[in-house]
This record gives sequence, C-alpha cells and structure tokens, in this order.
Amino acid sequence: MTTLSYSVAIILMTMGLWAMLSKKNLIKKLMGLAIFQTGIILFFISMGAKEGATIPILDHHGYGGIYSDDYANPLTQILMLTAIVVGVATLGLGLALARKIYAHYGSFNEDDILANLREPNE
Amino acid sequence: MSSQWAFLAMGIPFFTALIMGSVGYAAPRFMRWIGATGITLAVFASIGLWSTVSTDEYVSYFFGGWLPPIGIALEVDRISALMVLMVHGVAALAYIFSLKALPNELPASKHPVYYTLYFLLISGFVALAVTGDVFNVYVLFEVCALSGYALLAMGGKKAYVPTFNYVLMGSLGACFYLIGVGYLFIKTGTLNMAHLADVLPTVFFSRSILTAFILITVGLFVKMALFPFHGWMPNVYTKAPVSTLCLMAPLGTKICVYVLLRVVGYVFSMEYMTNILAVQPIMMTLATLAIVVGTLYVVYHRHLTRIIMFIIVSEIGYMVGGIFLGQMDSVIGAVYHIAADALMTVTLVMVAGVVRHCLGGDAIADVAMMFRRLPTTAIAFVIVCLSVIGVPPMPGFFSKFLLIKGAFMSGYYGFAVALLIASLTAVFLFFRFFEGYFYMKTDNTAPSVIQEPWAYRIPLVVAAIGLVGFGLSFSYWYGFIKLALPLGLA
Amino acid sequence: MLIAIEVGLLILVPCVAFVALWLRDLMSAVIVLGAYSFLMCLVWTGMGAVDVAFTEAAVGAGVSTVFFIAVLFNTTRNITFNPLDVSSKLVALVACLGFGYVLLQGVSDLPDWGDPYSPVNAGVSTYYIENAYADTHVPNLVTTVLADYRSVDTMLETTVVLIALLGIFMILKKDRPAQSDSSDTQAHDSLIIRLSARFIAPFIQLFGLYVVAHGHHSPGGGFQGGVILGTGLILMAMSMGMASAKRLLSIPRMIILAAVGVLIYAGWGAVPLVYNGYFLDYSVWESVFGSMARSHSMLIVEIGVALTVMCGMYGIYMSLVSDGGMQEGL
Amino acid sequence: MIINMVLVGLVAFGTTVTHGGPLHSVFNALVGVLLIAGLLFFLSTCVGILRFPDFYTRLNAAGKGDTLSTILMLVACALMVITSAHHVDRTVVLSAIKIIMIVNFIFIGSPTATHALLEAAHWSEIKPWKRNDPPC
Repeated sequence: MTTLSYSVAIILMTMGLWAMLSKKNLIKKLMGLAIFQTGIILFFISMGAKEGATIPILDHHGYGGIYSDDYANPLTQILMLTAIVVGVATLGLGLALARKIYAHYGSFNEDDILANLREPNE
Repeated sequence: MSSQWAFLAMGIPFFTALIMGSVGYAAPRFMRWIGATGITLAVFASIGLWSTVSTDEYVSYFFGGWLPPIGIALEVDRISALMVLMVHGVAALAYIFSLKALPNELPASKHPVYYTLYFLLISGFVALAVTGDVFNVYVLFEVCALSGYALLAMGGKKAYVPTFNYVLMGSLGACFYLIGVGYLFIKTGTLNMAHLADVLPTVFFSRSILTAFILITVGLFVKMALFPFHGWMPNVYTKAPVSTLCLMAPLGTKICVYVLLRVVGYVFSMEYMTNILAVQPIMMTLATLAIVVGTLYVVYHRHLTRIIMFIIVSEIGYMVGGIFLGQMDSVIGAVYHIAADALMTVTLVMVAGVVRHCLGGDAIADVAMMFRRLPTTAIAFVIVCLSVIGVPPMPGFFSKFLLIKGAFMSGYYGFAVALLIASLTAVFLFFRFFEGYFYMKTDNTAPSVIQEPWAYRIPLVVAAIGLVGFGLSFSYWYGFIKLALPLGLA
Repeated sequence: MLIAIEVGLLILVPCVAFVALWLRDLMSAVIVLGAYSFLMCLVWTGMGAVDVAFTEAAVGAGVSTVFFIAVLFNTTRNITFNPLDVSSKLVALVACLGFGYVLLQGVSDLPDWGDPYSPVNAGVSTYYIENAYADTHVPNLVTTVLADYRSVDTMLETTVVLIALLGIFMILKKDRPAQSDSSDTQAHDSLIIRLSARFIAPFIQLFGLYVVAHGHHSPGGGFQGGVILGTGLILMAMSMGMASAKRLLSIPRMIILAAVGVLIYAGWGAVPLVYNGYFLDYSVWESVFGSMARSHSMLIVEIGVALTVMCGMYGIYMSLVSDGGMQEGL
Repeated sequence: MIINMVLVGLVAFGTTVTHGGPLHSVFNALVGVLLIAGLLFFLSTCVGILRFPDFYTRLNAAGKGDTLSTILMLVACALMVITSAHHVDRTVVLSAIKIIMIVNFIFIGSPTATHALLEAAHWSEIKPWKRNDPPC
C-alpha cells in the first residue's frame, strides 16, 4: 500500500502528461489534463491518509477528547478541494476554446488545424 | 494599523473587479469611472505600502488573524513592495491606454466583463508578489492564468489556437509546481514560506526535496517562458489585443521570476542551491541560451510586436541568470531589472499598439513612419530603446552593469558575453528602425503629423519620464533592495 | 479497513484511465472518463477524504462530463487520423519518462502510507484537528479549515469559478445575436422527460440547499451544494428547452449573481477592516453572534460560494451547449 | 408507493428487533438474500448488454435489470444499517430513510433516462433488429 498508492498517482500523472503532449485531438488533450490533475489529487490525498483513522468530522462534537490520530488529515483535503474546482474551471475554458477552434477550422485534430492555419487564404 | 496597506494593495483591485462585475451590466456608463477610482486608490495603496516598508522593512499580514503556520499570511519585504509598486504603476498606465485602445478591438457589449477580468488579473499579480504561502501561490497562478487566457483569447480568430496551447502549457506549469509543493509538504508538513525555510535544512539531503526543487523550478520556468519552454509565449502574445498585452507582457512573466526568487532564495535558500545541489552551471547555461536564442530571433523577425516578445524571452534570461549567479550584486541587478524591464516592456508594447492603431501595421516600415508622423511616440520609443541598449542614465544600464559584474565575480564569462551581445543586437535593432527614417522612400511625399489621442500620449509620456526617473534614482533603489536580500549572498 | 478492495480499486483506476485515453470515439471516452472519476471518488472515500470525494463526484463525474458532452454535441465525436508522427511521439515519450523518473526518485524516501506520525500528519494538521472545535464550534474539520483558517484560498478559488464563467462567456459570445430560427428548438420535446425532470428538480435543489447549510456537520459545503444547485438548473435547462431556461435565469443576471456571490464572501470578510482587524477575521462578529461568530460567518461565506458556483456551473453549461448564442441547446 | 410503504414498514420493524434475538438473524438473512438477488440481476443485466443484438434490446436489459438490482441492493443496505447498529438512535434511522429516498429517486430517474436514450435513438433513426439481420 505504501508504494502502491503513490505509484498509481505517478502512473496517472505520467499518463496524463503523455496524452497532453502526444495526442493530436484537442479533446483528448483536455482529458489528459483532467487525468493529470486527478493524479495530483490522489497523491495529496494519499499523503494525508492515516491508518485506522476516520473521516475528519468530529464525533459527538468532540465530546470525550479529540485525538489527532483518529481523524484523517483535513489540510490535504482542503488543498485538493481547491485543486478540483480550479481543474474544472480550466477544463471549461479549454473546452470553450476548443469549441471556438472547431467553429473556425472544422476539426479537433491538431495537424488539420495547423495545415489550415498555414493556408494563406484561410 | 499600517500593515493594512499590504492587504489593500491586493484588495482594492479585487473589490473593484467585483463591483464592476455586479454593476457592469446594469450601468455600463460608470465602468470607466469605477475603474479609474479603483486604479488610483490601488496606486495610493502601493505607495503607502512602499513608505511603510521603507521605515519598517517588513510587513506581515495575517488573514483571519491566524498566525502563519496555521493561517495564510502576506509577507511584504522591500523587494515585494517594489514589485507591488511596479504592478500598480504598469497597471495604471495600461488602464489609461486601454480606455482608448479597447473600443478599437472589442465590441462594447464585452467591456464590462473584460474590465472585471482585467482587475482580477491585477489583483492576482499583486497577491503573487506578496503572498507568503506556497499553496496560495498555486491558486493565484490559476487566478492570473485563467483571467489571462480569457483576455488573451479576445484577439479574435487567430488567437484561439495559441491560447489553447497556452491553456495546456500554463496548466502544466501550475501542475508541476503543485506536485513540487506536494513533495515539499510531505517532508515538512507546512506550507508557509518562512516556516518551510526553517524546517527545510533538516531534510536538505533527501531525494524528495531534490525532486521538489526540480519540479518547482521547471513549473516556474514553463510559467515564465524561459528558453526551452518559451514556445507558447511569442505566439499567444502577438495575437492578443494590445490592451491585454499592456498588462500581460510586462507583468505575466516578471512576476513568475519574482516568485522564483522567493522560492529559491527564501524557501530553499541560496546555500542549498549553490553548495548542496550545485545546479548553478545548468541554470546559467539555460539563462545564457535564453539570451542568445532570444537575441537571434530578435534579429530574425521583422514585426515590432514579435520583436518585443523575443526581447522578453532574452530579458527573462537576464533575470534568471542574475538570480542563479548568487552574488549580491547580481541579485540586486536582477530585481532592479524586473522593475525596469516591466516599465520598458509596457512602453514598447504601447508604442507598438499606437503604431498598429494609427499607422495600420507594425512592420519595420510602419515603425519608421512613426518618426515622421507620431513625434510623441517616437520620443518615447527612442528613450526606451536607449534603456534596452543600456546607455548610462537609463535603468537598463545599471541592471546590466550589476549583472555583468556578478558574472565576472563568479566566473560565468559566457553569461557576460551573452549580455554584451544582447546589447549590441539592441543597438543594431534600433538603427534598423532608425535608418528607415532616413533612407526609406515614402510613397506619399508629404507625410502629415497625426495627433495621438490623449489616452495614448499620457501613459507614453509618463512611462518615458518614469523610465528616466527610475534610472536616475538608481542609488536609492540599490540601497532599498539591498536590505531585503535573502541571507547567504556573498 | 478493506485493504483488498482498495488495492483492487487502485489497480483498476489506471486501467480505466488508459481506456478513456485509448478509445477512438470521443463520446465513449468521455463516459469512461466519468466512470474513472467515480472510481477515484471511491478510492478517496477509502482514504477518509469524504469531502474531496463528494466534490469529485459532483464536479468530476457530474458537471465536467456534462461540459464535455455539451461541446461534443455541437461538434463531432469522431477522431480523424493522420499518419503517425514519430518525432513528436518520441519527444513526448522522453518527457514522460523523465518526468516519471524524477517523481519515482522522490518517492523512495517518502514516509509510509497511512503513518500518523509523518510530517504531514504531525505538523500543522494536528493543530487543526485538536483546536478547530474549540475555536469555531464546527465539527466538520474540512469546513473549518476551508472557510476559516485558509479562507483566502477559498475566496480565490471561488473567484476562479467566477473568472471561468466570465471568460467562457466572453470567448463564446457572439458579437451579434444569430438570426434566431426558433422553428424546431422544441421539436424533440418529450412529456415523460419533462414531467419527471420537473418532479426531481425541486428535490435536487432542496438537497443542494441541505448540503450547503449542513456542511458544518456533514460532508459538503458551498462548493458541493453549489454544484448540486447548478445541476438542478442544468436539468431544467435540458428538459425544458433553452428559452424557458433563459427565462429562469438569463446570462447577464447570472454573471451579476456570480459576482455578488464572491462579493458576499469578500464583503463579509472586509467588515473587520472597519474595526481595524484583519481581513476575514470573523472574531469581530462575536459582539453579535457570541461564541458562534465563526460558525455563522462560515455559513454566510458558504452561501456566497454556493451562489457563485451555482451560477458558474449553470452559466458555463449554457454557454458551451448553445455555442454562446443562447438560442438552442440540447 | 407500495414499495415505499413496504420499505418503511420493514425498517420500522427492523428498529424494534433486538440484537442477538431470533428475528435479528432472520433480518440478517433477508439482507443477504436481497444482496444476492441484486447481484444476480446485475449479472443478468451484464449478460444482456453483452449478448443482445441491437441497441433497443440492450437498453431493455440495462434499464430494467439495472433499476431493479440497484433498488434491491439499496434496500439491503437500508436494512443492514438498522440491523448492524449497536443501538438504534436518530442518526441510524435517518440514514435508513435517506437510503429509501435514494431508492425513490432511482425509481423515477433510471426509467426516465432509459426513455430519453430510447427516444434519442429513435430520432437518430436507428432501426430495430429483425430476425434475419446480422447482430450489430
């Protein structure tokens, strides 16, 4: 479990990076971005996990003492909430741009778009 | 409480943007007055912050009243106060310029939204310069980047493809930075910059810190368009509207350089960078290459906007080189150059915008026409060119002098040579523009002088005067910056 | 806990991600990506991050899938193929290998998974867990840290949603409204769908409000509640047609509401400035609310967040699906 | 409605059952039976989706089997929440009621979604499968 969850996070990030760099389709690139970001989130969440801890909501309003070992780390979760929301905002903007590109060049494919760009009378 | 200035400098543009967003559709007539009030107040706030820092040296501001490792703090030293002053000064100039430039570029129905994003972008830049929390930097990167994407995409049909690439590259840079922060966080358990600087020396010799260093620097390099990662920048900036460019080109990359200084100089410490990692040769090679490549492209291109973009690429090389040289003088030179270069770039971009709008193009021939027809612009252009070349009373001279001095002191002669070559190229470039005035056959025989609108002339004149003033007051700034430098500089 | 299930999920997740990237039909790839997000939620729930899982379920699996589909609906779902470009693949391969290598190098000396005494878990977070309830009287620690200790982050994050809404609106907006041929926008109207959407939508809204208001005691809060409220509106827009959706909440009104949402947040935080306190320092409200000052303030800022996120998600959907024209949609 | 009544009755009855009594094991067995039945229906759904020849028949399998199996499993969950609690208090009953609400929404939402898909297929003129066509 120690290396597994970090490794999975790294695999996901690498996969996302691969898609962003090598895929020709703009939508696939955005999917790669989404996968990259989930990889990062998994990385952060797994660093804040604790063996045998419960969710970070205090039982019975903290009555009977609060022990930090009993609750998962809230800090990493906040950071990742931020990252998720930022991710969806970026995704929306990217999709809007992809939509505009499709409207002008009639394709999501990077090569077609570049070929179209070079044509002088486009 | 004088430390309130630290918040007001970022809060005033933020609230201005929100008020604009709320009333923009109901009362579009008031937009420019709200904006003018906001930017004036913001400039006052930054001056207040500057004077506070001149006496107190250091201002901390704790959001929510929680002390740093628990809450988020703004930490303003003298350098960041200078950066705030720079951002607000440039933003004020750009705002005045955009009042006239924007109606030429965008339909009026988009103006309220445009200015909302514009002010959010300004507040994001300011906050990046003053925040003291490494994760907050990521969020602010995204605030700046997203509003930047939207503003840059306004350049019309040609701008969409470069902007899409910029979305990918910008997100990639921010993600790299975030992973790096993750590695730092997992070894130290804190996100506050000052606290990190305290905790890090105990874990200096671990691989994860090395990984964190690599990822953070690479992420910042992508964001600031240093040489191997510069591909996205010239394309997206040349296609953007000029009023966006006035804000993005001077500040977007410079602020990232400052963040790099903060992260490398204050969090990792210069000692880690030079003695433990010994990455200095790699970084200096990158910086030198950036200068050389930028210079080559400058010679190659024939349009003013594009030339400015590659000047930026090489100037980024100056600053990164100055930071990684690790000498006291070179770091002062780099910081001074960040501010000077922001002023120079905004002037150059405004000149390009005026030429584009008044003369209909920005090729070399059009620029040469400028000397005949737009005298005010031409004078500003000459002044800024002198500064780019590095003629003595101008700020470009002092920063270059300090950088070359630092390069010689630490033995990176290649960097010094690259700087000199860049200066020579600037001379060449300037004369290429200027020769057009003498030798070019103009097709219409009696070129008439046109008057630029006031909204173009005021910022140009102010920027030119500011440039000269910034150069003349160099000794003051030298002492001012020197007191805030990171520890461990020779 | 059930380690076996978690290991299985962790192995399954990259496989599903691979399939999502590998599929040649964009619509199917988007659906698989939604499934991937959902599996990710399960993994995070297993690690005790319920709030993150909730957000991912609402945002990653829900709304972003809808955004993808909204774009694909207007464009194409096919991928065109060009001859294999070896050099770019090679560059990407080298970059990915380098990146993976650097990351794996860093992993080797990280603390163990689930170690309660690792620096992350023993550092600042201990303070949050042990003192948050005494400081704020809110049992959900995530909400506490989100809306009080690190509230500037949250404010900026809400701003990011606002920026995305404004940016997408500005990018997609047509300069002139297109000639509206509203001939067959309602052609595919179905009674069953409309009725059941009408029946379910109020419950969705109610649930969204519950999530916003109950975020102090259970997983949830402004973001999740806002997204749920937004999906309720999206459901109405899908089933009732674009025209009635615009009657419900037009785009300018939506932008104003989204800005007002952030303004509620920032304005509430700016009140302490009058009393010479720090920005977002809720303790000045103690004269009004007593010891619950921070708790109530959190509720108010969460309402601001929910307003912005609701308008943001709905506005982004409307812009994307109607191609900025706001004339016709799904 | 009837399902709801039955469910609420079951849950209410479940709350009265004491730990370790004979009825408790009956309830546990009921949970097991419901879970297994749900899994079986899921299995048949999978087989249907894979084996049926065209879109309409596949959707038939998916829509019906999926709804029923999900509901069965959720009912099992609702009962399990009650029976596995050490002592029945407000939060336990609330969770059970929430699960019953989910059952209701799935009961409405899932068939509507199936209907929407079918209608979309009809509009895009996908022909139903005839006996002699090759399976697509």
